[in-house]
Amino acid sequence: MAVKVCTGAFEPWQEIQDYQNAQISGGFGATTVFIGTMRDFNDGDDVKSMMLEHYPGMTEKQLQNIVYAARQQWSIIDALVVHRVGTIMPNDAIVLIAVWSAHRGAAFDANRYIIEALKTTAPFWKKEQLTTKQARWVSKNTDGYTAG
Amino acid sequence: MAVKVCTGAFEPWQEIQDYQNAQISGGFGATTVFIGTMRDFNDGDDVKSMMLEHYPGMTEKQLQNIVYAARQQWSIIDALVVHRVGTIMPNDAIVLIAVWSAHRGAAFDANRYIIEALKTTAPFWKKEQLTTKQARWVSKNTDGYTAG
Amino acid sequence: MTIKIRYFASLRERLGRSEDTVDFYEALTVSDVWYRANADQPLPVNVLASVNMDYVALDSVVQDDDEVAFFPPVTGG
Amino acid sequence: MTIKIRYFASLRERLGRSEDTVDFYEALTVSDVWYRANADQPLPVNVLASVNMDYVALDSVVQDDDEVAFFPPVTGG
Repeated sequence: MAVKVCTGAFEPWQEIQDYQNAQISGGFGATTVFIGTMRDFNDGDDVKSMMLEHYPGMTEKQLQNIVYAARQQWSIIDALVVHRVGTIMPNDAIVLIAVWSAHRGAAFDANRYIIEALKTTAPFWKKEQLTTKQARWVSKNTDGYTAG
Repeated sequence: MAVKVCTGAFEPWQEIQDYQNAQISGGFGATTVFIGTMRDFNDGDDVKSMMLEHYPGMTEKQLQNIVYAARQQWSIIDALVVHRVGTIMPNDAIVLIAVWSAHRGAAFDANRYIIEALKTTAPFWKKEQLTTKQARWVSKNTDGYTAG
Repeated sequence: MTIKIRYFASLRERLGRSEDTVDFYEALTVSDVWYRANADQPLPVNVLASVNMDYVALDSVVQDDDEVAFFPPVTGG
Repeated sequence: MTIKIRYFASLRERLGRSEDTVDFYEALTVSDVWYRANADQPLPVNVLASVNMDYVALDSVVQDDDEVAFFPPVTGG
């Protein structure tokens, strides 16, 4: 299990491949991945870049708590969580969650649990820089179960 | 949208990366991936290899129908389905499903729909070669929603 | 009129062949097609059938030149 | 006894500072800590609070050397 906070851009597929090669010796029948990517629009406005602030120390602690809680609820073999902070450009990966399990039910459910818990409890805050030069804090995350 | 049937081993993370680079110009905020991997045991027995038979032509047709049905139900930007046939060794990827969407709810739900529909309607059949020299057809797939 | 029949997986192995051809002059259902080719074998329990690569019910009627397939429950993914 | 306070994101920007230190000699709740540092500012609606990097209720009691943080709803992922 690993949680990582990155200050620079990361290549999500490469991160998963490297982690899997280094950490996981087999036994998994199912792997699920979620990647959140920055878009260049939000709430009807064009977004030029984003600043992601976090609470160093608490971030890692909360992410570890989330992964631990997922392990308590589902039978999973391993999990990787990577989250970007700092200045982020459109089309950059913001967050990566990968879950390895014997069976697909657990791999899907644990992955989705982790992203929902991250979005509600991990101390990250997004500030958008609009193309109009305005900057604004994102005020709340959408509900991932009902949002389209 | 693409569905592919592979007769040789494929590298799932590389497949996704290549497809994303070639086909998707942006606009997606969420990507989900499911990968099914061959394990070296099943139903309490050690499995040495597996032969995956399929119905050429019908396979592609059914996979396209499944992806089309997913697009009708969820707002997705693109989807890639890759499935292996022929002789498969433990730790080889069998199936890859990737879904790109604006929002994570659709990306998760469509991905899971596609794998469940594939497992119940795409004409593939697995025959396991056990380490005891015995060979046996897998008689049915497990339910992915309730199985652990 | 001619129907091509295909068999897959454990069913193909059990029958010992992967294809049959049936000639006919009257209306046949998918189930009738099975018995033309396998008079001595009951239709397997849980068998799935397709016509021209689409799933069909066993009582659907076939046409000249159709490709009918019979196979066990699928186990891909 | 000494408490370190940290502020994040829009709350940090609005207050114009990222940290405070509060000295005290009696039992204080997290909410009391806020008012020691921000006597003129009501606790923001929806504010979240942590003590030593764990989420806490606003009425939980702090200890010497604790790190208390206040921040708006999180928006990562």
